Amino acid sequence: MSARVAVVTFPGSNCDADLRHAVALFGMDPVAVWHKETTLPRVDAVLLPGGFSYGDYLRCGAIARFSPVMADVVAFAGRGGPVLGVCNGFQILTECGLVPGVLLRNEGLTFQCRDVNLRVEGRETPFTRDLVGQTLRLPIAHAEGNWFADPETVARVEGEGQVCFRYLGNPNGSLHDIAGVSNTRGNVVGLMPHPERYVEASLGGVDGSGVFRSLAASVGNPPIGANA
Amino acid sequence: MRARVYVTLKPGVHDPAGKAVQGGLVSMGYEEVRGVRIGKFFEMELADDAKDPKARIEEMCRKLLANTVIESFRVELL
Amino acid sequence: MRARVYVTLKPGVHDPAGKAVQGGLVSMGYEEVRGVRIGKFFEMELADDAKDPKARIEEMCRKLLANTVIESFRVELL
Amino acid sequence: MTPGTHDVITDELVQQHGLSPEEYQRLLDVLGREPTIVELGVFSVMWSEHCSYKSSRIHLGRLPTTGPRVLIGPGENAGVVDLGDGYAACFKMESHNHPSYIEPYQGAATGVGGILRDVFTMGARPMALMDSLRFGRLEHPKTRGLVRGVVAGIAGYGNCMGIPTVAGETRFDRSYDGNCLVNAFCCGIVPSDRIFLGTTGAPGNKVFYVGAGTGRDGIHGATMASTEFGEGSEEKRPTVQVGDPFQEKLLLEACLELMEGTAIVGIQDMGAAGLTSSSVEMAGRGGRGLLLRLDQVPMRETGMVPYELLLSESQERMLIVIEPGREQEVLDVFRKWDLSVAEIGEVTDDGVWRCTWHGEEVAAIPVAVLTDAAPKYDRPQQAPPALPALPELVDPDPFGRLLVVLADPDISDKQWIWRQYDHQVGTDTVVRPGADAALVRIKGTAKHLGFVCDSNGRHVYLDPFVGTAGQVAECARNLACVGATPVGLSDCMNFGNPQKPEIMWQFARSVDGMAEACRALDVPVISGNVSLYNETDGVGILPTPGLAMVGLYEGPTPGVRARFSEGLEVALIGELGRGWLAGSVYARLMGFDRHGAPPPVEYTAERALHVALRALVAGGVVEVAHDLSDGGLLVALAECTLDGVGGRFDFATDAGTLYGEDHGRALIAYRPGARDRVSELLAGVHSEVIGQTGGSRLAVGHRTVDVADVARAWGHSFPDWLAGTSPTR
Ligand SMILES: Nc1ncnc2c1ncn2[C@@H]1O[C@H](COP(=O)(O)OP(=O)(O)O)[C@@H](O)[C@H]1O
Ligand SMILES: [Mg+2]
Repeated sequence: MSARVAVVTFPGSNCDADLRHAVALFGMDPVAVWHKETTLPRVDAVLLPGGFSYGDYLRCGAIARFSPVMADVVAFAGRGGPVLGVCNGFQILTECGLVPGVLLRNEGLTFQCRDVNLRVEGRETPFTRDLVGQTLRLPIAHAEGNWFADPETVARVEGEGQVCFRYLGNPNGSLHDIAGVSNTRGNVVGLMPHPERYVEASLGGVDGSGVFRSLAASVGNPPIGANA
Repeated sequence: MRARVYVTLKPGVHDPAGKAVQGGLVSMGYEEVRGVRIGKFFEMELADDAKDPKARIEEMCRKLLANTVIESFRVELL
Repeated sequence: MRARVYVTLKPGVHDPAGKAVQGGLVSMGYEEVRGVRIGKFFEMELADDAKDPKARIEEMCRKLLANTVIESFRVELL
Repeated sequence: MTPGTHDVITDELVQQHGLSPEEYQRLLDVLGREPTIVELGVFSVMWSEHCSYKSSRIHLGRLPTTGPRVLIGPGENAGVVDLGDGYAACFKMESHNHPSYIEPYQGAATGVGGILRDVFTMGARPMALMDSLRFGRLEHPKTRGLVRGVVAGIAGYGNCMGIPTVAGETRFDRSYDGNCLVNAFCCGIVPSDRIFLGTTGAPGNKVFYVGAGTGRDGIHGATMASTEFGEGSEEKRPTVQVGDPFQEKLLLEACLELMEGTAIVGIQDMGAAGLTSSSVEMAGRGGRGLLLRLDQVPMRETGMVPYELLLSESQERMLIVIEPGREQEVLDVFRKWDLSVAEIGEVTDDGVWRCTWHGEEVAAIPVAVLTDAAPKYDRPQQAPPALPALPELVDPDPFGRLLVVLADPDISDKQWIWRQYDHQVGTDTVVRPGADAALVRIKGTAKHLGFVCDSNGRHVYLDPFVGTAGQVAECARNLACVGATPVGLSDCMNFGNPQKPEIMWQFARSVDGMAEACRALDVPVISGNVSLYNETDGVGILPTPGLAMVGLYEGPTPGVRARFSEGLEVALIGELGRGWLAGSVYARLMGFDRHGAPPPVEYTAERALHVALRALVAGGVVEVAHDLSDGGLLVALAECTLDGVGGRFDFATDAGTLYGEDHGRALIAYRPGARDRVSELLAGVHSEVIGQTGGSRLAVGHRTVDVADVARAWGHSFPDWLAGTSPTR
């Protein structure tokens, strides 16, 4: 039985199909969840995709956070369920307070679509098992990825090992080069780069694979050698 | 010396952001919200001996701070 | 009924856009500009029979219009 | 009675509506009575150059528009070509020049929005965008702001929609100082048996309006003098169209969802001239009449009147015709996506396009009068005086000029632009911006589509026929560099004032050149757009036919690149020493950019080159393929060194050999062990080995340059120029 992984579609999500595609490549069952659902179906993990939920006109992720399904996502996270937010999904997670910090406009003020190098560090999470210590090359595509928090929060996040991904070469002005953080428990992770874009060699890289393999292993999915 | 500059969309110019926020508020249960329009404002810190600040700031608005094709502005010296 | 909401970045929160605007102004010859911070403001149209508007709008601010981690707000009923 | 609907039509009003006295007389003749002011507004847009193609139509007829793959040619919202196995590609390119000059961000953004709608109206899910941009001189005070605004606008819309912008082109010339060009292209994939058309079906069918509400956006300024406007003056000022990509994303998803069912009879986006042209076009294609109850149209502003509703260019709207009884399906889907949806009329059997306003008729015009009876002109043409020949160029050190040529804004790195575009969303982009052509796979198949857009206004100016033919060849060559075979072309004809015989001559010759090259290279023209009157103060732009070509590649993802790695042998396919400098970047830098004739196209050699390149790429025989175009051989070689690997080459270092822009040429590089396969596949094609890759210098004969300097010259000039002042948004 393969694991069931929810990918939530908000109005304006546009990496939802990409995430489902990647989830399926690693042998898990992607389950499309519409934001107006009030309860999540029975799933083993929840992924919040990239995109521009509600146009991202106010603050990225600000309105999506109030989507009906989010209450149950928060509850799922509270029970220790694995939740990953990528790009806009990360922004939504910060707006809900599931992970610390906020994402400000990029220092250079423009949208940046390009590869970055990252170091995986911090505590183990369901998405970074076996990756800690590795360097990954992943694409970013955002205008608001400049992670910020007050000094106490930054100190706590660093102290608790909540920084999961750190840029080697900061593309957006993010404090402490932070590209991704987890909650204190480690089951909720948000990151700006797009692991789902680099899971097939023909698209430019496979360094995103580890994130999906980790997830599969964490939710007890039978191992599968997807396209490495 | 300090100044505030308010930049708003001219009437009739479509404001997708305002509309999205209004929709969000209504769906959160704030049904009394009939319309929202979003503007920007700039808080400026000027050199104490800045000359003719009002006129200079208006010039800055026309040149950079506002897009006068679709936006209007208002300058307030504090 | 109408209201205005002003949302500003809290002191100490970095404002890349404000900094860029300041830099731009200085390079355009407006050397008197020592600092710029950019905020948002919302012009809201409310139903005439809206109840307890001030408190309701403050609630909207805390929930949606401002991110209180980095922003503060001020509500003005017109 | 609606105030103002029965105004007297004065000469002035007619003129303000852009109709000549002769055209107005024609209107009176075909209508058989005076129009109301509302009707005059409708005629003004339907008979406009933009909607009626009155100056260009007779010429466009000469383009080849059919072929074994063509499912839908020009005439619909976008053309469609068959890709086999049930897949089809639907694409089109369109201009948004004037709005982008007035308000660069919104103008460019809504240009992208418009072209996306043209494609998903047909039932296709958009899979790639391209942008072809023209700006004035760098030193012109408006240029920097226009570049910033236009690029941000394209990014703002395309990124939010989640459609990758995979290629484009950006060029500069003084003729665009007062007239930038913004041409946007979109391609989508549609099941070949599920293509939707803008038609009406039978009388009694229902007309639905879906998407965003209508506001006063983009109503033509001149028509504001109409007395129909009763309210405060501030209220009636014409406004810029503001794009809402979020609404459009919802509209896209909702339309595609409804298209999965069988409710839709016809669907048409509202583009230029909004509700008017969309409804008239549908009625025209369906051979029916239409009744629109304008008071039912969802409105975004208060106090709107029929005239405004009909002429508004508010974005993100569609018209849908369904059979009676299917209303609920439409309502359900659009409400699910939180979009406006309203039944606003029905299909009729009398061939008349009617509008009512709270029960009263405010317009009733036979559809044929608006469409077929629109004026068509065979405007006078006159060849301009011959241009001076290119004089002998005196340059003691052509090789030493390389870094200057590389820093030229037409040649230098445009990463600053395409990094602002999400070019990977959708996880199908196999070859990204920065290569000769982009390549995007179709998931679940071995099919890949190649995308390129190219135009060279200078060549076209020197000789519209040859220049345009050359562009067609270059597009096809660029596609061949990624292994793709052309399946169709979309064009966007940006020209000056067609009432000037010389401009009309340029236009006609350009069409003929395109037609000849498309026939010779087997590329049907399946869609396009004409943008005339690109003039400021009587000075026209360089004639700029923007071409966007799509190619198909089937097979495992090709590993070809346009950058050298160590230890490769490099060959030039095509002739080495022709040295065609007229029209080249080099000649322009030497001060002669309006001199001589552009390089000719030799179709037989060109075709053979493309066939060979495709075989070399598809067979995985070459590691590098890069075509020669702007800047010629030396620039092409320099571009191949940008990853830091140089090479030693041996050929003459005269200006013509280094920088000549002859067509029909490309560079390839391969492992020496592949030499035999290469020669096999190049049988019958002229080629010669010109050197080997390796090291950190680019050497030609005994002249050398450090590849780091090459990269710096090429990479820094554009961002450095943009860093001049700070942006507002
Ligand atoms: N406005 C743009 N948008 C996207 N990509 C662009 C743009 N301008 C240039 N590019 C990319 O930069 C590369 C070089 O462009 P260009 O000089 O026109 O190529 P070529 O010389 O092959 O015609 C191409 O890959 C092109 O797609
Ligand atoms: Mg090329």
